Amino acid sequence: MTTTTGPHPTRRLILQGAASVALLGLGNLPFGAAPARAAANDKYPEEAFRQKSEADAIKVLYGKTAEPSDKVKLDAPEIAENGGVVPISVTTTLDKVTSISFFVAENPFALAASYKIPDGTIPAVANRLKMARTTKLVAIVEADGKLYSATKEVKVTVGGCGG
Amino acid sequence: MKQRATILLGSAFVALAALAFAATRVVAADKVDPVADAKAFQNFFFQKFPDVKHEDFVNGPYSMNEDMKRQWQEKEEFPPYEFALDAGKEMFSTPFKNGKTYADCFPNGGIGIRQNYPYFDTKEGKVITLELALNRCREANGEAPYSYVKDEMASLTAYMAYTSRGKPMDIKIPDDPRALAAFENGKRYFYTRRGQMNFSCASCHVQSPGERIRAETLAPALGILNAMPIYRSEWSGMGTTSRRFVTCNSQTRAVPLEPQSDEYRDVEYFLSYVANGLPISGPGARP
Amino acid sequence: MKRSLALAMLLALSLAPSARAADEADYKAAYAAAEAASKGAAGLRNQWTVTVSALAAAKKAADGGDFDRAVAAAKEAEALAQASIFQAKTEKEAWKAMEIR
Amino acid sequence: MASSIRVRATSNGDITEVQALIQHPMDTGLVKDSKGELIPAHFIQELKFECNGKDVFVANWGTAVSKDPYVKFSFKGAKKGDELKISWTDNKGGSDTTTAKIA
Repeated sequence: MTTTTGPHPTRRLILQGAASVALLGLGNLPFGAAPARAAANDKYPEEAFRQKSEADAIKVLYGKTAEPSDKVKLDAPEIAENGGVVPISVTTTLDKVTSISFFVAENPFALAASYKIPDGTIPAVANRLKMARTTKLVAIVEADGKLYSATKEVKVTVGGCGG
Repeated sequence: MKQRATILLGSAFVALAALAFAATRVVAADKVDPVADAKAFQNFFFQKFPDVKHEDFVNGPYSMNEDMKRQWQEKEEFPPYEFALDAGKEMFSTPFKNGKTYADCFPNGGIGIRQNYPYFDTKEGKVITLELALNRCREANGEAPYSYVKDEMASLTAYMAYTSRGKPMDIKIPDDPRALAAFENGKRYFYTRRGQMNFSCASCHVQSPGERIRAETLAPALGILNAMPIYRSEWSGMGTTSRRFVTCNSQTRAVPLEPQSDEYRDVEYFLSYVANGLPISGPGARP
Repeated sequence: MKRSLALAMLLALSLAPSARAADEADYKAAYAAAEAASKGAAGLRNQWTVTVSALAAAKKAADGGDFDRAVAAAKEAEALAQASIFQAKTEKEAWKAMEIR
Repeated sequence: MASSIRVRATSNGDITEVQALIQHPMDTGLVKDSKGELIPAHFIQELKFECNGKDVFVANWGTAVSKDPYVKFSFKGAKKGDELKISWTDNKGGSDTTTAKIA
């Protein structure tokens, strides 16, 4: 199967559609009153890293829900060259940013990495993450106490050719 | 077990038929003419991919796919083979127990010479690859040889490749019938189908570079060894030319030969010679 | 095209299931034939990985006393070995057809 | 033993760009080795960058960060020649630290 050169319009729309629906679901997930702790505090957020779904992980890590924002620019490949090393970066024009985190929905544990952004540090991070399979990737930016998110689907294919 | 093998074999033949169809050629006289072979080989790729810059062919799959090239360039800012490179540099200058170092075994102290390997040794009458020369240097100085598929060898060749980066591949075939025979033997191995998949190196790297076989985007055969050794995300580690040959064999379900056996040395000689003029880009990062 | 058809037929032909339950003697004969063919393939430096695993499966089944499966696996190993020998012989000349000229 | 941390800090104007590559297996604990046993989880949990006595960047990592992890960020308020201190700790209590001059 050869990859199409550019994503034709219909697929692009489906992707965006799916993304926004997912986030809506994310917004009003009724579950136990998770401890509304402050933004990622100094201690290593053990509990958040143990959550399976990204909704729970966001809830445990930030204690509040995110809303999609086009001010959060998430850059990730459409088809990952290799699921073990996927270059991902996020930048944002929001100000008073205190934290940036990445969630890989289809991984065994959704929370992949969480960064504390002290003031004076530019709100942008690039890193390389592992992805188990084709997945939704969510970047969360905490700015002035509110959560903003961007989502992108990354296709991950089985490695190896024959064998 | 039985049905699976037959179905596999059947599907291999369907793939085979599709691939073989594009490869009917008239068989010409059999005088070995490496210069003509190299010219034909390079023109084949230059015509098949007119908008790929000639020196880009050494970037393998990244010369075939823009999105992957972008991912690669991002990684090249701080490449994963950085550690192998530093380890190789350190190993290269650490003296053996007898006080000598690799620099004493190689012309120009081993710096900036990778583009001349492999070479044909007229005394021995065989092809000598860089990996073989490194192990021979170790043995000549009373040290145990390294495995051809493990990290130490990859670190050494990574450092030597790095010191030759950008230099055009410069492989020579001396006027010696045994050298011509080695070149021809390498060419034969390159085009010979093997394994239950019944693929030759050419089935993938000549007939369908840029296409995908399962998840992998296939690299063009032209300049395919210029980036060796490579850090493969697939192996999350370094890979020497030997490791690449051995794994490619087993992926077509052919039992690999011993690393550095004649066929591998000759096919490396053939592939390097036909890439003469294209820049060394090792060590490389690959999917 | 002609060459690969012959290869497929050769393989299919030899996989015909045997009728009565196999015993140790049948297994020993089938295994010996498979091993000989596999040595032939190795001699031509064109062994297939699936031949080696089929031979191992045959021995494992035999050790477990399941001679039906052992004979079937040994027969498959022999067929695969023969196919790889056929491949090596035909490729001696066939490779030239693929050469870039 | 050379440090496991490779870092490149370059400043232009008031902004310093920092790239770091760390040698670490980052095992997830979900992968089996050739003998079929699970390789225990072994991954960097916290990576801290300090400059002029102040944290400029703190990373909390899980098992989904790639082997030989890489991170890039930028910050204001430092100049050429200032010293950047980088340190990491992993889930097995391992750690390493190094310093780098901003070029």
